[in-house]
Amino acid sequence: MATAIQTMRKLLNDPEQAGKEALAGLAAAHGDILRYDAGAQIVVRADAPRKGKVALVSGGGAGHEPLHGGFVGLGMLDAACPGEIFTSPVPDQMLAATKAVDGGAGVVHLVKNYTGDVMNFKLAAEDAADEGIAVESVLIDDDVAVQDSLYTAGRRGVGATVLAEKIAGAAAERGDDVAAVAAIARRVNERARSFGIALSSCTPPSAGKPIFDLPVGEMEVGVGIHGEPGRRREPIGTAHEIADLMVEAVVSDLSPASGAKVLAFVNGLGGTPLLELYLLYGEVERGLRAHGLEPVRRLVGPFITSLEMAGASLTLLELDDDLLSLWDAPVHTAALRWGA
Amino acid sequence: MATAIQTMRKLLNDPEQAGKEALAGLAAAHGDILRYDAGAQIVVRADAPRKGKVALVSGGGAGHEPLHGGFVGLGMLDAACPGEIFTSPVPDQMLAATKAVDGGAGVVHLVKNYTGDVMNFKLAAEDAADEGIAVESVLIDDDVAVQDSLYTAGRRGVGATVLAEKIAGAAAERGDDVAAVAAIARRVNERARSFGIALSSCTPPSAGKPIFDLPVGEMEVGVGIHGEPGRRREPIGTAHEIADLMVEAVVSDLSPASGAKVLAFVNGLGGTPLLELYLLYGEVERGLRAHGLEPVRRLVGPFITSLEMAGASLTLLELDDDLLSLWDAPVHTAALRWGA
Amino acid sequence: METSIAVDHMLSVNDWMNQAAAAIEAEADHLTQLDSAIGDGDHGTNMTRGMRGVLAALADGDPDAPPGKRLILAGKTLVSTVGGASGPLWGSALRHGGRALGDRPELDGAGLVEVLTAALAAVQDLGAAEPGDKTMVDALGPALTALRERLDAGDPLDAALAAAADAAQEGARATTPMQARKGRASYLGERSVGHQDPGATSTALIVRALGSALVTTG
Amino acid sequence: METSIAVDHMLSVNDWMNQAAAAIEAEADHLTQLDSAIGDGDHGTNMTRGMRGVLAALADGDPDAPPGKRLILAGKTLVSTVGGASGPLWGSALRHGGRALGDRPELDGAGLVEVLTAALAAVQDLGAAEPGDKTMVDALGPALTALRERLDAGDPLDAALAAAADAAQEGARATTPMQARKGRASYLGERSVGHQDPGATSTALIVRALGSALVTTG
Ligand SMILES: Nc1ncnc2c1ncn2[C@@H]1O[C@H](COP(=O)(O)OP(=O)(O)O)[C@@H](O)[C@H]1O
Ligand SMILES: Nc1ncnc2c1ncn2[C@@H]1O[C@H](COP(=O)(O)OP(=O)(O)O)[C@@H](O)[C@H]1O
Ligand SMILES: [Mg+2]
Ligand SMILES: [Mg+2]
Ligand SMILES: [Mg+2]
Ligand SMILES: [Mg+2]
Repeated sequence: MATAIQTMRKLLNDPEQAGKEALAGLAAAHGDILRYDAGAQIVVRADAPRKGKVALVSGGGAGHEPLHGGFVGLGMLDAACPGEIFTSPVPDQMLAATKAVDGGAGVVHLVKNYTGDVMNFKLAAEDAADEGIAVESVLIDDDVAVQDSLYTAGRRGVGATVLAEKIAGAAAERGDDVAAVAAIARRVNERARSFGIALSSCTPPSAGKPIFDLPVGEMEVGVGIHGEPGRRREPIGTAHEIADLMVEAVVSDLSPASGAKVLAFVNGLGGTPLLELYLLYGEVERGLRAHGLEPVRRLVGPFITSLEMAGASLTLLELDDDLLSLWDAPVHTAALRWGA
Repeated sequence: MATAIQTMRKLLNDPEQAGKEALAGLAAAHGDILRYDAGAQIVVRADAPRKGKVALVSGGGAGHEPLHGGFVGLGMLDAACPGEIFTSPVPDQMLAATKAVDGGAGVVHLVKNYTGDVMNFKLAAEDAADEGIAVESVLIDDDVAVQDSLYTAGRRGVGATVLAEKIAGAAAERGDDVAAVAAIARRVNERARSFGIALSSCTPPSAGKPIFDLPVGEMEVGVGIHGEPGRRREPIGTAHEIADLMVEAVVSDLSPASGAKVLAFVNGLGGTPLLELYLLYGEVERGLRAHGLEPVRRLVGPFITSLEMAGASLTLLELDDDLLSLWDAPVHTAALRWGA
Repeated sequence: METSIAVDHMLSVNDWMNQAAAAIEAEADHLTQLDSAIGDGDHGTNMTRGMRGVLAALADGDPDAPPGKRLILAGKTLVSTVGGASGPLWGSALRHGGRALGDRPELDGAGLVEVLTAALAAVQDLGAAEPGDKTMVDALGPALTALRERLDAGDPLDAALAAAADAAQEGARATTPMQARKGRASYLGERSVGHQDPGATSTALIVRALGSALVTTG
Repeated sequence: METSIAVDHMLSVNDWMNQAAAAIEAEADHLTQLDSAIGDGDHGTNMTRGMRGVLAALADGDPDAPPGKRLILAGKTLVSTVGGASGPLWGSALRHGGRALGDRPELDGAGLVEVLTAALAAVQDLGAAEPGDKTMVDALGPALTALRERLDAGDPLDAALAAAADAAQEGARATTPMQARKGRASYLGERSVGHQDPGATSTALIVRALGSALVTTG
């Protein structure tokens, strides 16, 4: 299994330890915001537990940085449980995180809808209940590239995760109770849809080679964030065409009210630089306006990534006054910061 | 010259228009902070000119996003002049920007030391003088990979540019006069050193193919931010080794006071994701401490990039109390935000 | 050490896990390759990490523990070290399999049928996969059926285990033309057709390892 | 339109720029390739953008403007459209070259010597490059020397221009073994050796274009 770093264009020591070493670096760089418990393999807000505040815990495979560790801090997550790269964390981590941040007001687990994440968080919630901690689990499944049906694993959780962490985190900070925080997170998930495309594959450090082959000039349409191939492969389109495809996919599934105020989140998958993300954002805004929607908030950058994959995703969130004011509320994390 | 987008893994429409379209997207996403004057090809702070405040203008080739447009806003730049990709802007842009932001207290030009940038800014400053605007130019040349000598173009301006824009911007915001703002920027440049390595080449959209070939398993040591090959090519090292190389290069050139408080800036070159940058940061912090230095502020992320190049650079700034408090002062730009 | 009271019709949990770990590790790259085609390219790494954890836990564990307890320890270890889908699934499988044995001092063929029955039920309970969904169920199910039928027919344990291993392997192969309806591969829709399921493949290896876990000394 | 008062010993600025633009555009990929080796891979694009701008400006400009004014317009346009190192350098070169002509109605061989002398001085003034630094100076300098010598020797203008073009081309070729001491290529130190300088190469094309700018109708 030992993979030589010479097969990759990556900054690594031992490929197997990449996730853990990155967390140590995150903690070294942001000691004012968070701490990394290497034993329990969790990232916890520096001032946790916050007495009387509902605690928000999320987690999932690594390789999606800054998700989730970069979103630990005031107004967002109380703890993150990072798994191995592209592999859901284990229940022990989630239980440790839950106990570390429980301030007596209950804990909300934000779970991206992947078989592994769902099952591991389920086992952890059972363990937490055994220890007397009430956990509310909220499932995020916003990826419209995946058909939702009783006979599949359901839609994946992607970009809406970032928005739910921010908005539910603000609700917890304002003093909402555990049911209300969970309800807000569910509302974000209900009013958000995402769609992604990839222009390259990506290489998990321990694998040492790309997950799939994608010739230059083609794109994978409908990808998630785990280097999976998408729903179909097509010749690469212009940014204009790609934006139209993304906007059409999310708008037709979400069916927002006409004239709705929306938050548009153009996310980079890791290897696509800001120049291209802003270029795409311009096209997305054009597309949204053509659909009669009004972007009033934007987030542009690599916030939920797939290692160094080239590509982007669009997440659209239909806002109401409460969601908007929670979005605008102060946040102080490694990756998102305003008002604090 | 027309390059087909099918030869690249990029989100583009017309490759020749990529820089301009990205600026339009930046402005669409951040209309509260800045506006983009497509005619003059400049990015200007939304509330410019600020009467009585020294104005800070920078610029350079595009392809380094978020530099410079992403640093326009409160506490940082008043205007940015983006050139074509990897090509210095023209004097007309710098003159237009200078006039647009001049609040009567003088204008400081922050110029990265490249032949093209220096000459174009020089012509612009002459034009501004003709129009009665006093311009102070500050040259940034922090890249220790390049030998400084009377017989070369001198060292390149790289990571220190970001720090100088932040810190001089804060000085301008606090009311320093034009000489003082320029002096602060020069102090940042004097107390900062950088060193970069690349794990891949990068592809300018209008060229359609990588600038150089770099086999997997090798790295270019001592690269700048224009996809230039570095000073030498070596087998790729571990993150530990690369951090040591970078730390050694900057520390030996800077010769900071023993026990000095430093700001460590681990910068991504565009295609390297945060996971690796944080992993590298951990190694850099170890290396700095081994040199008896005390990192008290950090910046980790892709802030001055070379398109989608994989790789990273380290910039080290020796802090004093004034530089530290100016670093901590409020900033509100697309790419850096705190305290506001 | 487990005490074995007869030749060739008892199984050692430790030997099973040792052989399974060796087989998984030898095939790890292949498993990861299968997972790269229709998943996220970590199945070989996941299972290797888990099986190493299991061996370490068994080595550290109570040397006098009965087979059921050993299986529970192995299952817990998988849950705690693997993550992903395969961790909770195989972890729960072994935990429930172990619980089915209770404190029985030995694991014989009949006991193994109980173990695998409980394991399959646990996998389906947690993952809700039906046969034909292109998951580990498509290897584990046929293995259990074959084992039960051969033992019911009076075949010796080693032959029954060989049949179970063949059935698991055949079941894994039969996942190739299936369209995935569970797990990551389901995201691919029709594109999942034509690839063998990694979890079914590793399951076949684990079942095959039972054949080397027969206690041949008394 | 420029008025030409004699055959074959006057030059048209517009024809020069037209021919130079065509040559640059035809060689753009090659120039970019040279710049990729020791620079940042934009020289072909830069010069193409600039020369297109020059043609557009001349087409829009005063049809009765004398050569000096046309050169100033071309130079200003290069400064305003190219950026990079080559924009201000070639822009200043043509601006200063044009100023040297003043309002003279024609551009003849002697005038061209003055133009190129002023141009070279402007380039060296702004860029501080010496011969041998591996820059456009290594093409422009030899071109000027050859032109001056041939005209002084009484050669006809067309022959002198051919000699200048050959000297520029030879000068560009001679940059290959040099180590760059100015511009981006200097960052490479010894690694800049073995590559031909892109700016010297485009300069040779621009000098060569003079040969097609002889006004042959009166
Ligand atoms: N719901 C499920 N029920 C049974 N087995 C499943 C289910 N989901 C996934 N699997 C099995 O898990 C395997 C993938 O495991 P692994 O790659 O380790 O986890 P992940 O998919 O989280 O990366 C699949 O090949 C499949 O056999
Ligand atoms: N200081 C200088 N003096 C003269 N010519 C120079 C100088 N610096 C660079 N050049 C010329 O400019 C050319 C590069 O131009 P170009 O690629 O368009 O600009 P940039 O280097 O800014 O990308 C070099 O090949 C060289 O001939
Ligand atoms: Mg996985
Ligand atoms: Mg350039
Ligand atoms: Mg997997
Ligand atoms: Mg160049």
